[in-house]
Amino acid sequence: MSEPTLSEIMTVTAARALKNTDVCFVGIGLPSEACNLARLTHAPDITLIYESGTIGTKPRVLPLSIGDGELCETATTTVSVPEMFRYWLQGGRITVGFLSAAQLDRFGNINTTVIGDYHNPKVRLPGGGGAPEIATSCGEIFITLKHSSRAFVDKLDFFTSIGHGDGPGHRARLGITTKGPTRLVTDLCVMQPNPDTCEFEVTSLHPGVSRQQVTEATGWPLKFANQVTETAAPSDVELDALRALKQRTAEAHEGA
Amino acid sequence: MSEPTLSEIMTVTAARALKNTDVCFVGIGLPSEACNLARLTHAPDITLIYESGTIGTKPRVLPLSIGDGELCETATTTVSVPEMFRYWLQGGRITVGFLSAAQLDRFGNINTTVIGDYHNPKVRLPGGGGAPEIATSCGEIFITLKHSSRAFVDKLDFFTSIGHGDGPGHRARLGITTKGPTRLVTDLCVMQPNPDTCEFEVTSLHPGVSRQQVTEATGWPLKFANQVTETAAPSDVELDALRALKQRTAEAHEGA
Amino acid sequence: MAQIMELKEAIAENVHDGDFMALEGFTHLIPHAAAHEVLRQGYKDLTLCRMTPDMIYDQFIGMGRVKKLVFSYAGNPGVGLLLRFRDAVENAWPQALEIEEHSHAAMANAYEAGAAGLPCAIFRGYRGAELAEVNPNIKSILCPFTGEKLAAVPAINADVAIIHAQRANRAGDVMIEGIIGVQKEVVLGAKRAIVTVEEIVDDFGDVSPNAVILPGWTIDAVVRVPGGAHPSYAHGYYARDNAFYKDWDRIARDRDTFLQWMEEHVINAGPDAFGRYAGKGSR
Amino acid sequence: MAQIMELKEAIAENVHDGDFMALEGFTHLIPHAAAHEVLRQGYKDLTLCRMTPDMIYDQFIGMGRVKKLVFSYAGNPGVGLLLRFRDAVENAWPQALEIEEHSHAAMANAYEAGAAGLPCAIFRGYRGAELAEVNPNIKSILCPFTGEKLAAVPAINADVAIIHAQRANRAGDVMIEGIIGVQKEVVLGAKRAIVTVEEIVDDFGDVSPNAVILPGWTIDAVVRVPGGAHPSYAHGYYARDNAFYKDWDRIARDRDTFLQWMEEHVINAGPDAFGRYAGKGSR
Repeated sequence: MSEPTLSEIMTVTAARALKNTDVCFVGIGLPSEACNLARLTHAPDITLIYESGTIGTKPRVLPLSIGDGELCETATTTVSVPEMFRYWLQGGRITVGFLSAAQLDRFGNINTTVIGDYHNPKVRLPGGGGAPEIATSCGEIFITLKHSSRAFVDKLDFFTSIGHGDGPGHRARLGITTKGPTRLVTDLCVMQPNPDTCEFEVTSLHPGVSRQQVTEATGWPLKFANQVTETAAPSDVELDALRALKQRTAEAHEGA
Repeated sequence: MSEPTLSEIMTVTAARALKNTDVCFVGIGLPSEACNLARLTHAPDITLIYESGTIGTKPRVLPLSIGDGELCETATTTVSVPEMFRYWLQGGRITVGFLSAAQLDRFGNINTTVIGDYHNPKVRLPGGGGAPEIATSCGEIFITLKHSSRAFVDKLDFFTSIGHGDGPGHRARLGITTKGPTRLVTDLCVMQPNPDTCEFEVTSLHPGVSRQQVTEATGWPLKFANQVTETAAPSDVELDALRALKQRTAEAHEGA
Repeated sequence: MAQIMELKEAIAENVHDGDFMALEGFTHLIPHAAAHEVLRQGYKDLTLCRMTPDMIYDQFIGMGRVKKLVFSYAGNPGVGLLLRFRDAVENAWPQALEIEEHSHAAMANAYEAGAAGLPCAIFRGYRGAELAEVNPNIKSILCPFTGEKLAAVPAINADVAIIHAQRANRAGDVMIEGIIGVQKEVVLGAKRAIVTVEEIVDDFGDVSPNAVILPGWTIDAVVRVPGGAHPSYAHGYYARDNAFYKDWDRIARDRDTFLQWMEEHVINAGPDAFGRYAGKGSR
Repeated sequence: MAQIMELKEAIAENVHDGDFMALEGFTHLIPHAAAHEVLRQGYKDLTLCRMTPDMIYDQFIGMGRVKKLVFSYAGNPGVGLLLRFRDAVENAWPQALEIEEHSHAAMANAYEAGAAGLPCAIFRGYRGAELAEVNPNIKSILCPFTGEKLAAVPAINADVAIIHAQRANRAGDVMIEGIIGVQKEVVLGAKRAIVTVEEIVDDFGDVSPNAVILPGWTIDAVVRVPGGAHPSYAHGYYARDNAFYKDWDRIARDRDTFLQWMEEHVINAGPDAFGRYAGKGSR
């Protein structure tokens, strides 16, 4: 088997954060890849929920959209979208929300709305979709996206959904009782919020990645935890499962 | 065929008030009997809805309860009870709500809660169930119950659901935009609210019933409309359909 | 995560004295067998919540187990009054009964809000209805867009919910069909949930993707009790025993008759007594 | 009461310039054929409402028919940005586009409130989200029981709703299966509703009593358009054409390419063009 790429390490590492007992609200793209990899490896009983209403879904290939037929066909049940947001998300039944981002700041706040001014944007992005309430209703939030100084910014252009706001206590002041972002997995490292400052800092570097490399790919003055470990490399089983999943997916989407 | 009883005239006359295009929210008991008779005679396409969630139901026999299996088995669809009260009743989709009562006053206000004081009742009745919102959300309300001075009272012991309140304008002052009770059918007569006072007055007497008979069975000083007609007698077709329905019902409930 | 267990154990693990308990099922799928087990195990000081208290709560009330009743229609549907309930309210027999009374719309909305994790429900209700004056848990809000006054009631979140359903699979997922009432809402809104079922199957087979299914991880205990809804019914299994509902009027009319009936059919019986009412496919 | 009619006539009778129009379907059952007919008939100054505007509204926006867009996620799901939407927002091409932007939770709740006849929806949302500062239609209420601040948005009640579904029967009752999105809510909340379907059948056969069915009397027009959701999909009939969604990125990137494509495949085509995508039973 060929060596894992950094993208593959990212997905495998993100997948490992999920437990077999988790009930996970899955964003499309990288989160969906990580969540399904977890299901296909160490967490076979994990409950995956997509905002299209599909609960306990077990797709054979990754969906392109949030509502591909495969999600419904393999689900325990499919509910209406109002029910999804009311009973399942707002109802507090989700242990982990798994998001990605266009822009992210040091406190795990996310922008997926605009680059530039809201009323006169340079780039109009898709917007928040489910994120504003996923960010506050799930027990905790995992985030995964590729490292770049364009994405990891000092200041968001727009505050689509809250992470730790401006730091300790901000969520509580807004009446939010959930944990917020607890883990961020990129293609270079794993980051976790500092317990005192809520600022994301590097807790493990992927094999072969230097501190400088991560610092240069981060748009804010990056901090490292007191103890920085090396991310455990993907096992053959994990890598095999991921590559097979992506292969099946590519074939299915071409053939559609 | 034997002559119709006053009870039969009541049911037939109540049934006649319904149109083939009506969407009717059906109370159990006399209303259910009248609504199903309408469906089995002149209004085959009437949509009957029971608060148990059954929409467009066509029971072969009268249900004993509001949620007998027959209602669901013959319905177009069966929805949850929250959906029933939110989308279908409150959604303003019902043209006629058909109620009965334990006590009724001259303005068509209804008591089904207590006889005596609420906190220290002489007789504790079942309570309102769906009635408080049926009375305000349906396009109009038909009421049917047997005439007696115990039921037709000068003053209600408890105001379970509103008819015309204390008279003209009361509904509007409470923000209610629907018509309220427009027709009351008893075993002695038909009553309709006076357009100026909103007070129910007799508009037709059933065959063989005298004014005095109705006045004595009414607990308030009863008024008669300027024109009082005689209620048209049930046709053989109506009577036959009603008797067959009641016969089927009796057999089914005994055999259960 | 649903454990498949025996009724005795499911009740013992999930019900406590003083609980706020909701046994739901709107005419259909009323969990009578589970109710009897709760009665046998002797729990008391219960706050019972249910849209239509019905025969099932008449039994709790008559046995003196209920401190408070939250409800919206306390009759014997299609038959008449609920006689043990009447005796408690009118004569405080066998003990005084506190009541919190709503309309059906209010309770349906309150269950919905409970499932949705909201503190309250809003709806267009109680206009001109006197209940709003005797029940302090009926309040109002103003729509911030139109200024319209809407009724508000607190969400219902029971300590323990008990429902009956047709089928569970081995993973403890539960499928409900027919008149579904507020079954989903009461379970999702409760801290703990027990579901009795007619059958436990390997899988549900070729059902609609939108079938009403409660995933096993939303439930604490799943118990097989064939016939467990009798004299209520299970769509696709057996019909409502309307004759028994009529007979209840006689049984509950007299205190001694009631107590004797309870002793014989509930206290000294077991869930197996329900088995003879089970019947796959019959109505 | 649903009339079964032709697409041309259904659109002509129910759509007008300036309408507040909602074409719904959450990824699944998006009414593309009906949208094309609306485009062909030339309606303009539309306010379009849809959780995920998607390719279907990209076409309206790029053709200059939209005055205002109400939405919660304006991407090409799984592919990238919505390029005609971008061009309108960033460059006012072909005309300026007013936007009212929400979260999915807000819009789902607003559709629910619309179906429920309420003026507004309340939910626990928008906490720490900047949309609440740029959208004046996001307000709040205080729970009268707990004092908790909850977000409020106005109900959505469209002038005309259009959805696609699998089947209708001769009475015009419509059955929807699979990812049901907000289909029921948008129809029940709208003044007028058009439903295109894959098939019209004599009856639905042996379906669950709880199947998602909109009675014919809640709908104005039912139209048979096999394949009418393509490139979206119809559960049980044909699969989502993911390759086409990817290709849309190329088509919509360039103004001229887009206009040419629209001319050829929409303006000069008809609903029959969708027939070749229909396929009973295929995924």
